[in-house]
Amino acid sequence: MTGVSFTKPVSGKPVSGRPFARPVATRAVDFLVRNPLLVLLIAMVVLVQIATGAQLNWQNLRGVLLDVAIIAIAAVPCAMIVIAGYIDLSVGSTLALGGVVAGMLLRDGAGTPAAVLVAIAVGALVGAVNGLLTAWLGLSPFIVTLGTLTAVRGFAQLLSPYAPSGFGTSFTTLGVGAVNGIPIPVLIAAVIVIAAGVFLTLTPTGRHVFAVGVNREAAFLSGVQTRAIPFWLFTLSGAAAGLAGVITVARLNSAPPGQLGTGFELSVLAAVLLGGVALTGGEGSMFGVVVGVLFMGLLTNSLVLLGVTTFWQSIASGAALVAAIGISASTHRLQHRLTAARTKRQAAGTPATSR
Amino acid sequence: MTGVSFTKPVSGKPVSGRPFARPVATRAVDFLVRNPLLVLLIAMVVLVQIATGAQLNWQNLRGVLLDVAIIAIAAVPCAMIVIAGYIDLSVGSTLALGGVVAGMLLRDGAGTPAAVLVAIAVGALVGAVNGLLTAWLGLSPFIVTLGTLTAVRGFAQLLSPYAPSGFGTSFTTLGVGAVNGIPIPVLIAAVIVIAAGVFLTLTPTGRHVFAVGVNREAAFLSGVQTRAIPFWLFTLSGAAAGLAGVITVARLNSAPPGQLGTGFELSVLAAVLLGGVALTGGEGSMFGVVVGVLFMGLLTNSLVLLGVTTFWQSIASGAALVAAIGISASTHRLQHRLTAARTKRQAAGTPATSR
Amino acid sequence: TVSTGSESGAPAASAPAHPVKKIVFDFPYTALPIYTTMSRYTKEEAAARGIEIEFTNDNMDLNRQISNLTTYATRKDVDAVISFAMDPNAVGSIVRQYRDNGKYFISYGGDIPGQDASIQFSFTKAGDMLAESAGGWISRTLHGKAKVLVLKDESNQIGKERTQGIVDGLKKYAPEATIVDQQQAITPEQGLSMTSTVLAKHPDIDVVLAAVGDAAQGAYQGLVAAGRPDDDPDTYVGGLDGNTPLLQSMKDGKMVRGLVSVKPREMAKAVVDVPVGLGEGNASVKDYNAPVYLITKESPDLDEWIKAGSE
Amino acid sequence: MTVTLSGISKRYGATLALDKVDLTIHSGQVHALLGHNGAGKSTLIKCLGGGTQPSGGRIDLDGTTVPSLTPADAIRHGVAVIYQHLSLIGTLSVAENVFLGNELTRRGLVRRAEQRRRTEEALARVGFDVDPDTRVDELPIGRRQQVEIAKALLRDARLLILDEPTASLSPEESRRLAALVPRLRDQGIAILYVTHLLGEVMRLADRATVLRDGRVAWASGERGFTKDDLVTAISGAPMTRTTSAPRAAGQDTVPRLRVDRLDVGGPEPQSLRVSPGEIVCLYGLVGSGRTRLLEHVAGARRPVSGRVEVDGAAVEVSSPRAALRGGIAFVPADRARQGLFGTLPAGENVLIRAMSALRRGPMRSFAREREVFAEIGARMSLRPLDRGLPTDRFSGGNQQKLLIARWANGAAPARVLLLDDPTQGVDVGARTEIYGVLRVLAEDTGLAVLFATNEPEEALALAHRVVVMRGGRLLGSHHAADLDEETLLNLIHQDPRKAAAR
Ligand SMILES: Nc1ncnc2c1ncn2[C@@H]1O[C@H](COP(=O)(O)OP(=O)(O)OP(=O)(O)O)[C@@H](O)[C@H]1O
Ligand SMILES: Nc1ncnc2c1ncn2[C@@H]1O[C@H](COP(=O)(O)OP(=O)(O)OP(=O)(O)O)[C@@H](O)[C@H]1O
Ligand SMILES: [Mg+2]
Ligand SMILES: [Mg+2]
Repeated sequence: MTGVSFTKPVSGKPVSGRPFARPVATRAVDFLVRNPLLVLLIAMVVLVQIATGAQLNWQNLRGVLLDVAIIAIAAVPCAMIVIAGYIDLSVGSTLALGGVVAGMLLRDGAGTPAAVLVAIAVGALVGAVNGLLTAWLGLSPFIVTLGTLTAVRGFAQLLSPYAPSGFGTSFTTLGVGAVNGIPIPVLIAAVIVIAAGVFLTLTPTGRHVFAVGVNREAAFLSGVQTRAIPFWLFTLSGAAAGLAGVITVARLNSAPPGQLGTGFELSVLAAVLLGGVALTGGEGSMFGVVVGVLFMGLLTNSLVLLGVTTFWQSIASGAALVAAIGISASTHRLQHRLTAARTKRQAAGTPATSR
Repeated sequence: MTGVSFTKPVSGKPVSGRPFARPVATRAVDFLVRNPLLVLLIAMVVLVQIATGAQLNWQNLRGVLLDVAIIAIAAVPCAMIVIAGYIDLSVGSTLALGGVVAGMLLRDGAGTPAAVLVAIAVGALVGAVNGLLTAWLGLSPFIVTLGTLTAVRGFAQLLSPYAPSGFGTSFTTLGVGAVNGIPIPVLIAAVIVIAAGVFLTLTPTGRHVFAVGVNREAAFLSGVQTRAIPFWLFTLSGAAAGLAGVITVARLNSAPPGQLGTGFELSVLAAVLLGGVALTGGEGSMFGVVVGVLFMGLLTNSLVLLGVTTFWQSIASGAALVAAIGISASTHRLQHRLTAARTKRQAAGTPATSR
Repeated sequence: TVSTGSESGAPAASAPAHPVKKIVFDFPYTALPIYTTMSRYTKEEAAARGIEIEFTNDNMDLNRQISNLTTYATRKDVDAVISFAMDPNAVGSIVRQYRDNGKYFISYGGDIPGQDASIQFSFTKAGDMLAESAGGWISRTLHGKAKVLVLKDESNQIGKERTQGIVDGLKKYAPEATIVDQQQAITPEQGLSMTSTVLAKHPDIDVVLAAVGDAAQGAYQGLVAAGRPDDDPDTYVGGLDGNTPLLQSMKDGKMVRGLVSVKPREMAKAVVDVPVGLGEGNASVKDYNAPVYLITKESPDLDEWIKAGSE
Repeated sequence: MTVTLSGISKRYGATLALDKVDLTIHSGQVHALLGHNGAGKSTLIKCLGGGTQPSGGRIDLDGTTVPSLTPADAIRHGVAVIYQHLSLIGTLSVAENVFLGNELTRRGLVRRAEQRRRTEEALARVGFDVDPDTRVDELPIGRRQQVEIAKALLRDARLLILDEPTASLSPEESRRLAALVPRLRDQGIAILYVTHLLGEVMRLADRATVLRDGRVAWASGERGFTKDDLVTAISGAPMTRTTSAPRAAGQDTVPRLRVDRLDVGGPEPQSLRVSPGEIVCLYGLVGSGRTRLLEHVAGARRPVSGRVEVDGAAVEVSSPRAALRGGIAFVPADRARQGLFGTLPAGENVLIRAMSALRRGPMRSFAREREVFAEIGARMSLRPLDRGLPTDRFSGGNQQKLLIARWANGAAPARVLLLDDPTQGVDVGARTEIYGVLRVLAEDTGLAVLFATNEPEEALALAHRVVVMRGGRLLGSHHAADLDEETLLNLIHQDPRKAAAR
């Protein structure tokens, strides 16, 4: 203990969070019950694999992972924004802007690093505007980011009405290259996810993100930077969307301003919320976000592999969203029951008065 | 302090909410300060009218009002859902389904009343499913209604892959007819808005909508029906979207299932939020919603009349959204200051010690 | 070891001919009425030829189109894909995956780098044909002077080409006509709303041309709602693509006077013929050029056009 | 009506909050329910009001036996509850809250004027002064508690349950409530009254039940009971009252906290000083402006003009963060709204600020966090002493302990600690422990403590010096040693112009 030493001796030993060492099997069950979407995901993959034999083939997986990586890169800061009690609807257009800016620079002869950096910077700028308007000026994040969604799309189209295309391999490697067989976008996404996970759980500022989301006023009174934190998260979200745009463009080898990332914001939000991040703020984990993003990516893929026809695909994917969130919620309840039953059993062994 | 009478003896007469009869001018200023969007709306109309001379011509206004009426019909229950602390993203597809169902029935020879009623009922059914999943089962309304948005669109397309079209005048009158010069959809919207306004402000259940939105637990403890209320609001929202679909189809004289109401949900939400309904629940009025809807309708109209080019239209309307919410927020603060200054002046007139 | 990937780069050499049993038709504009028509006709055509056809569900989303194409590239049962690219360069980036997997890649409505074959029809040409029809009508009816509203589509490459075709064509065929406004509109609702608004500023518009026929349907309703008689002899409404209500109005002698479209039956046939031909080693099918038709009230096959969009 | 609870149990995960509790409440009697923080009082009440369902046992309401109730059932049976965690709707007016779920209507429409009138009446009946048209979220917590009381009174209850109704009320308001309770009892209403203040119990209660660890530890018979009975039952041992050693106001030294002509928007700017190691109480009625003063010094509100100094150096109190940088920490009174992060674990609530000081490199040190938490938790007898339990799962009193622990844990060093109603809802035993922690901090680190309280007992038990506040003015400063409860109460009711100048 730092600082003060109390004169009175400390009485009563601290209760540890886990009073009993639990067997591995119990913990595995617990883990799965706590992550129902993961179970659903695994079940889906297994079934689709059995039915089609195609999902786990590397080429297919590689395609899915590339899609998923792009969603994940944008979803990570987006999730943190939602955890902090805000929302960012503008990522689809910011992605387009980032992609178009990179494409234009490359077309005009800029090098890959410069194009990537400027695209990220432009994305960060959009994010900073969102952050300024919402975190500092206190405007409704839904309206503000809906506004930037519209405005930034128009700006990207104005900037380059035609799609820049045909970039050199030094650039397209970013979208389709691989290191030791792992696609580069997937590596980038993995680094971002891990960094964000560490930040959120292991650093004080990461915990402050949660505090701001749960109770902004209490956080403010406790000296937490209730404005700077969401501001930087928005900026980060913009930068990440810009990067996602660069990767998309590198993958497509073309940067059509009106078509890049349309509807992307809703996919990202759906993945984030499916992954257990609560729209009310203060709840969520990077692990959950990854599962959510994978689920979204594999869902579309599964439907295509299963040969579900067009309109049925819409119906099925809408229903799957609802089912996924429903299963998550109901196993939440199951989990409560399990814990209750288990502690009851334990309590039967140790009389209540001993506490 | 607000004319503070904290230490006043108990026997004193109760503190009235309005200690001074305020002059009409003050009240008018107050009204406008309390409704900044209305001021912005009026300013916009005046400026556009001066610049183009075209906005207030009846024909233009009629077109705007028809657009606005359709948004308003869906926005009213949607606003109530947001006030109750939920959200409905599915209205765009429900509109399409309602329109398509009506179109199919008409094509197959059904009469106008039957077509309209069935379309509303089908919409209500979609709403009831949303309500069941969110209000009763407690699933995330964002995900659930995003799911139904996707699924219902697919269902509408599956139901009628071709667009039914060419309905009789008895039906199209619903979209283009007028009573005493006022277009029928506008009349319908007006009735709905007024009914909803009365419901929200003057009936117990209407007040409960607010209570559920602010603090569901507290409302539950006070015996408020915290599940039935949002359930019925969702059902209402579905029915209203179905009706909006019918009117749209009557206007278009065609019911293309893939194109009706695409992106409608975001327009509706933007109008609702601009109108001062808080996404956090518990706050909002029908008057505000009407102003928000009018603002959204007149904004696009203004930009087109002003001859703003396509991409600039996106930029301008995004910026206008942000500006509108910004002005609302800043006058909110202004209002607080005004009130504070006024009460301070009053307090100065009555020395604290005399009480 | 860093690899630069295999999605782009020079197309691989053509695989040896192999029979085509299953084709995928990647038609991304799922919300358009034409999607339904095309899917029906191609299915009928395929069934008649004893092959299977499947459709992607791209939901008008480029990213979705790319993912779906990527997924289909790995499907063993698929022998060929016909892709209507939302962005030809972007779709070009996956052509090679198909060829590496021994599948044929056929582009629809344009050229895609690396394709095995293409089913061509020119969007600029279609726009030009509509402008020609309108221009002729303007000089005949209005002595060359007319106020024109163009409902354009700038959201994608195809739309831009169509719009360009219309605008350039008008300059050519009706040099004295003025385009008073150009507004983005692709759905009937947008067409209606935009036309109403523009009519407030220019109540005397004579001609509305839409890059997307569905928007023209809205424009027609907008004109009628503004009080114009639905058979006004001095008004011309036209658009690209068929749209059943418009075709019906045309037949009924309303002010809908020109529509330009490919024939769904012919296209459906090509969609099946080209891959099957490739599979049989028939190189002559490589460049199928689909004719584009101008439909007017006088067209003898008007009923057939109407039927195509509603059965 | 007579209410009988038989064998009521309630389990929350690992916690058995209620363990086969039997309790009978008779009409025309005031039944006091006591027990340490976390004993299960509020849980029992929630079971009766329908806020939660018991896991076992049954409830007998005048012959109707049910295993559980919903709130609507309870209301129908004439049960009215004032919950410990206030359950008002912030965006509705006072009158609307009072009639929520119970609106007066004519032809389906709410009779607003009538509701307003009756609300005013009900408030006046208890002697509370709240404007029925104000939005509830504009009211300070004490006023909101008054609204809750009015709400329960207007329910035509046959069983009235009050869970620590006076926790945020000053003695004057508590007395008005205390005058009302016997009147209601005499009308034949059954009353269940939860409090930690034994004085109230002795004054009001006909019977008493004491819970300990979810079980009935003691119940009074027909014969009545003494204060000693209660003390022994609650803590298991007799208690002794401690008073602080009187301490000379160190006028000679540089004050730790100096507030100089701070304009907080009241009738006059305010000045105040607290010496190192000194504990000063701000004492006044609800609405006397104590909260406002504390909030300004803590940077929670921006002062118009004036100066705040810590150890002679000016502190920019433009935000809580700035104030904290200057060494000023603040424990607000409204713990749910301004204090706690309900869904976050207790450990993070306590260490939200200390986390940064405890980290190793850029990363949090879980080992050191665990150590600090365990120590302060034990010192404040936090129950359960579980770092990982979400804050909103703790009992009211234990939540309050978590809030104080945020600044009293030694790892988030403050030079000045401001507390607004620091021990609201904390049981007698834990209170003494909190006083001890604060005193040790003051003595060992020279921490200056400035706290507002509603209870004269607390003012005298903890403070070295008492500053009386009334109508937004600081009236005078008195050594705690020179005061007793009587003089203190007289001071706050005195005419300010006659009050001694500072
Ligand atoms: N929702 C919950 N989840 C888990 N534990 C809970 C929950 N609610 C209450 N508890 C636990 O139940 C026990 C009893 O709490 P309760 O609120 O009834 O105590 P109390 O007697 O009212 O205490 P206080 O005097 O502090 O208000 C406590 O240990 C508390 O932590
Ligand atoms: N009865 C009331 N009606 C409306 N507003 C009130 C009322 N009582 C207090 N307020 C407002 O609440 C805010 C806080 O009040 P204040 O600081 O005077 O109360 P307080 O000091 O918390 O009372 P206490 O002395 O119990 O701490 C002030 O801005 C005041 O205007
Ligand atoms: Mg309690
Ligand atoms: Mg106070």
